[in-house]
Amino acid sequence: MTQYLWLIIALPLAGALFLHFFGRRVGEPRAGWLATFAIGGSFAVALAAAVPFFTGEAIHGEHLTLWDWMPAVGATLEIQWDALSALMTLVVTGVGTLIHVFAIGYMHGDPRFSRFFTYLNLFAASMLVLVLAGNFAMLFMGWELVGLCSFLLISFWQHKPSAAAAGKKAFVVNRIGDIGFVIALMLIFANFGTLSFEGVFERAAEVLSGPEAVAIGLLLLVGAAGKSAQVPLYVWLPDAMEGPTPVSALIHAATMVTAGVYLVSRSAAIFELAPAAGMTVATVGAITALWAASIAIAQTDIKRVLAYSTISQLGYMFLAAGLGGYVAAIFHLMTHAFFKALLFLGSGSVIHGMHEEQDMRRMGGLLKKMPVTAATMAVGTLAIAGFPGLAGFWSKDEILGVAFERGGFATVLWIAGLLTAMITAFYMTRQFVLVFLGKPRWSEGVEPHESPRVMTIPLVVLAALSVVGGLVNTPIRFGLEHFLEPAFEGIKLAHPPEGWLMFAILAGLSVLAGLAGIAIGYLVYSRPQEQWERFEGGFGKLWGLWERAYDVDDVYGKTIVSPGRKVAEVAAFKVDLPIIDGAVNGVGKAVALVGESTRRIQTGFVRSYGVLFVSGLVVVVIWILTVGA
Amino acid sequence: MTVTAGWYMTLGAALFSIGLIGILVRRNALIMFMCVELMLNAVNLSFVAGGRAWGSIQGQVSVFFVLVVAAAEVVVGLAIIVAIFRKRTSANVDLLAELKG
Amino acid sequence: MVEGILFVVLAATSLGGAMTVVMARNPIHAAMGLLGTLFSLAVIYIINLAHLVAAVQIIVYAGAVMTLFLFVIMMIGVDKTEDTSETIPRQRLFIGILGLALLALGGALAIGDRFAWTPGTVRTEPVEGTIEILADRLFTEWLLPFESTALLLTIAAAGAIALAFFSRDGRVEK
Amino acid sequence: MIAQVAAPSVYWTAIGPELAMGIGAALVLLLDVQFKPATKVLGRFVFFVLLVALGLTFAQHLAVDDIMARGTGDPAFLERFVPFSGMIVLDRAAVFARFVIVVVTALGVASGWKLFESLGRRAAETLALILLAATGFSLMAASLHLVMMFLGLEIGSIALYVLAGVTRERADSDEAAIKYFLLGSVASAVFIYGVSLVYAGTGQLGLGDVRGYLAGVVLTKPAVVLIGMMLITVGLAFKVSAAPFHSWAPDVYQGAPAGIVGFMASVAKVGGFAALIRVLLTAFPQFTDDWKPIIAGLAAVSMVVGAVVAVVQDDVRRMLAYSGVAHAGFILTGLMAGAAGASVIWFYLAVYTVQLVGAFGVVAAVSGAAGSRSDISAFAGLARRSPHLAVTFAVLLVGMSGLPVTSGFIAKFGVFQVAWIAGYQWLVIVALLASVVAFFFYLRVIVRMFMDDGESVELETPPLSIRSVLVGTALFTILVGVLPGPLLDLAREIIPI
Amino acid sequence: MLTWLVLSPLLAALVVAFLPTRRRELVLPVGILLSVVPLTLAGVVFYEFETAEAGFQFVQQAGWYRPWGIAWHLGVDGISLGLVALTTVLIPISLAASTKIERRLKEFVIFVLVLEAGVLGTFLALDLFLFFVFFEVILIPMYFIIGIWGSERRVYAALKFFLYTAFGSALMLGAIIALAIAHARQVGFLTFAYPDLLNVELTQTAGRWMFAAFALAFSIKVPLFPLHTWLPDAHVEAPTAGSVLLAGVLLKLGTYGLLRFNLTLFPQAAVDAVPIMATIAVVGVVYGAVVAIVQPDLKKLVAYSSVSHLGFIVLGTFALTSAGLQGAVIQNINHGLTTGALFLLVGMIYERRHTKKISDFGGLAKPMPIFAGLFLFATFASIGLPALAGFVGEFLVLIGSFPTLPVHAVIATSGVVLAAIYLLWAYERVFTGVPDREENKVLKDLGARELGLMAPLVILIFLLGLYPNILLDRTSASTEAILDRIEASSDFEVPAAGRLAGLFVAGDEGAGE
Repeated sequence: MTQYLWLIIALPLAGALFLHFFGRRVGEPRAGWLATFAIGGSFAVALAAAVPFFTGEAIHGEHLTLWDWMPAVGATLEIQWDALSALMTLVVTGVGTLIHVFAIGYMHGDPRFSRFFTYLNLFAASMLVLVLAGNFAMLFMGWELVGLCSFLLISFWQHKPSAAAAGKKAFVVNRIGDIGFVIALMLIFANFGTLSFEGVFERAAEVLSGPEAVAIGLLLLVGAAGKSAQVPLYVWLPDAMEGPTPVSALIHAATMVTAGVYLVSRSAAIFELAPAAGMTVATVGAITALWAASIAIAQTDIKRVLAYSTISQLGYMFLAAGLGGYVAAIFHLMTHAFFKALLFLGSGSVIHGMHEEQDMRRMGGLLKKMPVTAATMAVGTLAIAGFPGLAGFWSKDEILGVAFERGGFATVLWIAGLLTAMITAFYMTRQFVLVFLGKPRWSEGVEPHESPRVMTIPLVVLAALSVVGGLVNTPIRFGLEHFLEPAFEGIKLAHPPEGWLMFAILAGLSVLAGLAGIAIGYLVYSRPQEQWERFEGGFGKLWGLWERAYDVDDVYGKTIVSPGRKVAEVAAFKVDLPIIDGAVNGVGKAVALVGESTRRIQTGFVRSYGVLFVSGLVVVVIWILTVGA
Repeated sequence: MTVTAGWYMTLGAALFSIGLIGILVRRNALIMFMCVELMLNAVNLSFVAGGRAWGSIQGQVSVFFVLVVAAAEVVVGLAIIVAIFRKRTSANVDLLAELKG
Repeated sequence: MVEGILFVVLAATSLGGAMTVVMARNPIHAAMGLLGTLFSLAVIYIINLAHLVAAVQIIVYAGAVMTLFLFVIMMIGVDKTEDTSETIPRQRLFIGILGLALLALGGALAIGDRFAWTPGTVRTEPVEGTIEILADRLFTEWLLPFESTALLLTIAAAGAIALAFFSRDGRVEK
Repeated sequence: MIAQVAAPSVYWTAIGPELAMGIGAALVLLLDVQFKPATKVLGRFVFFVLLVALGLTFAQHLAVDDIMARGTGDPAFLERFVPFSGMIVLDRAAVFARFVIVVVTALGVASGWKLFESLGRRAAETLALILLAATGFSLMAASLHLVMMFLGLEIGSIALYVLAGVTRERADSDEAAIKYFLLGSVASAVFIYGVSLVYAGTGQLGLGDVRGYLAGVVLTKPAVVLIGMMLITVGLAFKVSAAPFHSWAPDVYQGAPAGIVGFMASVAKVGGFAALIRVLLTAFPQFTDDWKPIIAGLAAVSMVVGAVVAVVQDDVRRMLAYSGVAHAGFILTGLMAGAAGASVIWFYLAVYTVQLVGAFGVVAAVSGAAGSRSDISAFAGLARRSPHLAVTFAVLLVGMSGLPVTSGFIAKFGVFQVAWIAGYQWLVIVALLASVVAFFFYLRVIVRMFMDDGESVELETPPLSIRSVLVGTALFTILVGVLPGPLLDLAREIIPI
Repeated sequence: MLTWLVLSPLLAALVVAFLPTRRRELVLPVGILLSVVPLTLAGVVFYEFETAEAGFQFVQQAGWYRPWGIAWHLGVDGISLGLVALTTVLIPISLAASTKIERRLKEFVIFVLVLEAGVLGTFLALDLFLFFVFFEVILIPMYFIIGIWGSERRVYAALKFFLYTAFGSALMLGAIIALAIAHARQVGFLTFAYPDLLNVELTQTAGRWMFAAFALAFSIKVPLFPLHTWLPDAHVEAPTAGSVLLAGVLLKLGTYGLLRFNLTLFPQAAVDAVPIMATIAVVGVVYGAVVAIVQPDLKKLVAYSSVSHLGFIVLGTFALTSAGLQGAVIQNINHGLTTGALFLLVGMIYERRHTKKISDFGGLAKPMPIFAGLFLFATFASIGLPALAGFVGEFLVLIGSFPTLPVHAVIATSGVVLAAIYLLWAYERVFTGVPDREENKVLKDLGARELGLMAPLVILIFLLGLYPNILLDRTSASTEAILDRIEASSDFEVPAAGRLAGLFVAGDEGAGE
């Protein structure tokens, strides 16, 4: 099977290429189906290739070298096929396929329908490059390519200036994170002389000193924070909602943003050597989780709520990964992919049905108009809120368990996580209630309708996954852990506390938190608008701050963007032109000036020429008599 | 007090210098030209004096050639002056300062 | 001793003549000054036994060349006395500096005793410059320079024609 | 009693070209008086004379080979090598100089063709003077005797004074002539005064004799000789228009008739440098350490002044004059290498003079053969009005600027190389920087020709003679730039005696 | 072979020169067709090139003037090979991009072809004299190309370009002479042959001076901060083909010279100069990028981006590691392709709108989707998106510089972010939004000819991005040889991570399979 692994990347890539050149001719909706088959095909291949991992036949990863890329840094184009990458591949292609199907309905009628699927396929291919890479260089290639696709898809509606700006912002902020990543790669290369996973991880313990490992770990964190929208580099993700909703679902919920988590997990061997770096990762994660959750409380845009929720959930994953709970992190990554994709697609369905309306204050009472959407969204909401038995419950619980088990400072993180769980439950419930329950607050002329089958079926499938997805790694059956273990060979994995009692206590606490959040949310928002508005007003200025996302964009604008712009302007118009170029032109002018003044000696009077001549004569004679002889 | 060739050489140098300065002082082309003649005479004196110092006749021979050259220069120079005078009725070289810079 | 007195006298007259050339306001006076210098030098040549040179100096220089000069002076106008005030800015200043520099140079050379330029073999008796000796040199050793003067004279003639050949009405001959 | 004068033996080959040109000049004058032939006929006759002179020069070339091959063992060696009692020398430098002078003269006559036609009856005198000037400077280049050198200098110079003023109808021409004449006479006087001082100091007039004397004694107080040497140098520096003795050049280049300025400038430079090399290297090698810094100073000043002042010139001819000052500096740089520099200097002279004549050919074609003002605006849009003129001028300017693939580059490179070896690195660096400045003014003309549309005055096609000069000089510039071997080899054999 | 490679453009120019003036329409097609000849020859050279060989190949030598030790001496090695190929590729493209030239088309084609000959000669020359000749000769056609066919301030730009670069090379000529003379003094014969001059043992002072002279010449050509100001002017004023060739090829003469001559001729001085050169390079990376952000003119923006990108090349050069040198070599090519593509695209929009000011555009993606797509492609190639050419070079340079120049490398990474900022911001302003000007709404998208121009560049950018080994295989032996030489003749030791002999061999084996 190994020799066919390249197909996983090649299929969506081929789809993208084909659609790029012939998409227009293929037309709607065939282009969409074609793209769906391409990614579906790679899901099938991946599934087939992953069989040995399920059966336990293959424990170690397999390698497929495609060709040499940059031999000087030990970078080849190679596919590493182990449990971790297999799982990631399955998530990416599986969820991806569903989103493709959904998009066929969602993008119906768009003039650039086929182009959209080109990008989607290209994105899938890039993401697969990222997760299948066998070395840091190739990982970085995928890393950047998903950034590109993210840019392309966010600014898909180029005529909207906000979309274009958001795309640029996403790419640039990601790039800032990439500085950290690249510097980390430099350090890795300088220490190991190679960038291949094998070469690095196997020798990490013997090569790296503690501080070096910490440095690399922190730098990787910077990179990961950029891509996975962690504090302080998360600002691009809310804006990324300018893109079409399937994009938000695919890229900004299910797949791309998890790349950071993947990177940290992949580099487990390095973080293993750098507990301080790991703790930093976890702290960043916890802060992000709480921070973003608090912002999500006050958002009115249906997608922005989900965006901040995504950031918050990613924070959970970082929290887990930082503490060594890689399995927990990946587990949450997977379940999150299911329910967040579901929520995004659901919101897409709502937006679609509401004629591109995104403000939740103008929704309400959609339950009857969009029953399927509402039902699946309910499942998603409960899953993310940590309702017992659903996917989110298991994975979140495991993360919190890991944090609790670590103790010490991690206890603070655990409390933060618990708090976040409650807030999450609250704002998700708020969202659900505002959208689907209560009285309609629609704008005039809006006729909500249920979405077509092609959109609802993926919702149903995802809802199903959100229900059962958590069962792969319950404390009863550590399926996922066994599955992933080979990929983390030699790494001490962090676990939740042992024993049923502890599980019951911890789970109970988190369920309590979740239920509390749900209850508050329901109680507040099921009442008439004036009342919940009064509730919101009760928070005073804090609510406004949350609504404006703590004004972080403003602060960044004032502290980084404008001064940066000013520096650039000074450099270009105050330094480059007048000083540097001025000096160059000044030399020319000086020569001309000297020439002008020298030519004045040439007065035109023959007698002054004579004076010059005789002066020269006298000087020469005196010179030879004094200096010469 | 024996007069050596050096005395004459010194006199020649003085005459030459006067001629040289004269060129710079006077603006009448004719007189400038006379100053050139003065300089050439100083040269002749130097040649004769040098020949005396070395007991050589070459210096005196050279004087002839300087003389010839001086004569030829006079002819051409005066022709130029005359030509200019014809047009400008002046031999003032300071008036000829169109070309400059 | 006699030579010494003669030298002083002749030096005075020749330098006086030279100064006249430089200073005289009237071109005629300048020409006379030049003539004085020429005569003085002719006497010096005789003292130095350069007989032929002295003769030629009188005949060619004082005779022919000066005549030519005077002729042109006549043509241009005798009566014009020149305004000797300086018009070129700072010309006098420069000339002054140059003159001083030349004087200083001469003085320095004199003080440094650097006029004694020849090694011990200096003779004080001059060589007699008779016609025979000079002719012998001119037609043997100096043959080529001698013949070359023909070119000079040709140039003088052709040049004079080219420059000063005007038609009657004063217009340029085409 | 009449002393018997022994008739000296004459080695005619040694003065063949001079004879041809001198007699040719006389014949031109005589023919003119006798037959009043058309200018065209006279011109053709001059070409014929120059052709003969060229042939005789070639004969000299063979003769030198023969002399060198036989060596000093040959009983007639002295008589043939330093004929006329050592007044002149028949060495490779002399022959090379004659080649250059004859060729430059021919080019000058061709590019002055329109001028001669406009001069009417004075054309004969003008042509004769051109031949005589060439004769004088070639004698100067060959002379091994200070007075002989002076005579050659004066023959050439006086002829040039006249030529500068030959177009009398224009005021500029007069001004040029009187300035050239007055300053030139002073310079000549300075030169010959220097000769008299050297004579007084050494008792010798022959260059070899001077050296022989200086080599044999130790002078503790050589002031007179040193001053004499310097005065000679200054006189010659004037002729080659090295700063600060250059002030005549711009005015004369501008005022003299365009058709023959190139010739005038070129032959004076050839003669002047030939003499300078001989004086400094043949007569005063003992004082090398004394004159080298001074020559280096002159070279530096010339390069800087020439380049910098040329930048601000608006008249192409003045610009060329100042560039000529800079070129004088470059050539002087070669002198730093002493004897080793002679060959590169000669190479430089050959390529530069050819370029110069060609460039003035273009100026004459654009601003009229007799014209004196050639403002740079007259060249605006030349590329459109007369592409061929523009292209040849561009080639010549690029050649003068010393960019590669032109003869100018090879020449400069050679000069720099020997100067560097000689330890005058600083001078080479000054030269390199000066040549960068020089790029500017050459390019400025090219800019106007190619990048400026200018007035649309149609130029009349220049006559065949000028066209052939332009094509010839431009081709020469490129050809020597690409294949410098033969000319370099020719120049390389020049070793100052 | 190489001789013909150099001469064929000249012959082509000759042919074009003698085309009948009346058949004006023939000039460009004939020129393009003939420019394929050198391309073919270069292709053959590229194909036949022995990959494992470090020395010069296809060497041809003929005396030029023996007493001076100058010779017609050509050869190609891994460092020049790619640049030769790049040159021959860009020439037909830039010719074909010049259909809009109305005036003096024939001269234009001739100048471009002469330029090609000069550039090829510079890359191939193994005789320093010959090298200098070609190096200088290039100025003349480029001067005319900018000065005649440029826009408003063309004369100013052309003169500045010429004088500035000539100034640098003038001092280099001095150093070349000095070097040859030093050789003559030591070995006994005068020669300008590069292989011979490698044997000269220089004193520290002499070596440093000569290094400085060479470095100055090349730094101006590159151009490195703060010697860069001629570049924006030249680019803005030059016609499209001029800009493409200037950025694509001419600037490479500088980086090539640093790599070829500065490192090998003066190894000790080069090692000593690493801090200075690397600092200048990094300052250029950041400074060029920062200044590019606020440029109002598209061409100026790309010009400053060149300053930034070429800083990377110089950084890689002076990192003195395998990866750094390889990165420098390949970044040369990449930059030529990507910036060439950008300039072509700017030229295409300029032909339509006769303006290059960013503020005159907006929303162009609507009327010109293909153009926008290609521009975006070139933008990302320039930003250094992996899988495209730009990435490989930048990545190798950055990773390769770290072992020897950690601080510089870290600072240089910011250039990567800044590149994204200035290029994407420009893209945003030009292409996105709704076209608000009438003339922008009716623009025609690219035609088949223009697509054809871009196609080879796009393909090459992909090829080098995904399979850079096609080039790296051919360069690695030469870059390793440079490092060998530096280690042998200076006190410098390449750190272990910078000198991957093991990996290098492994890569070789991989290629051998």
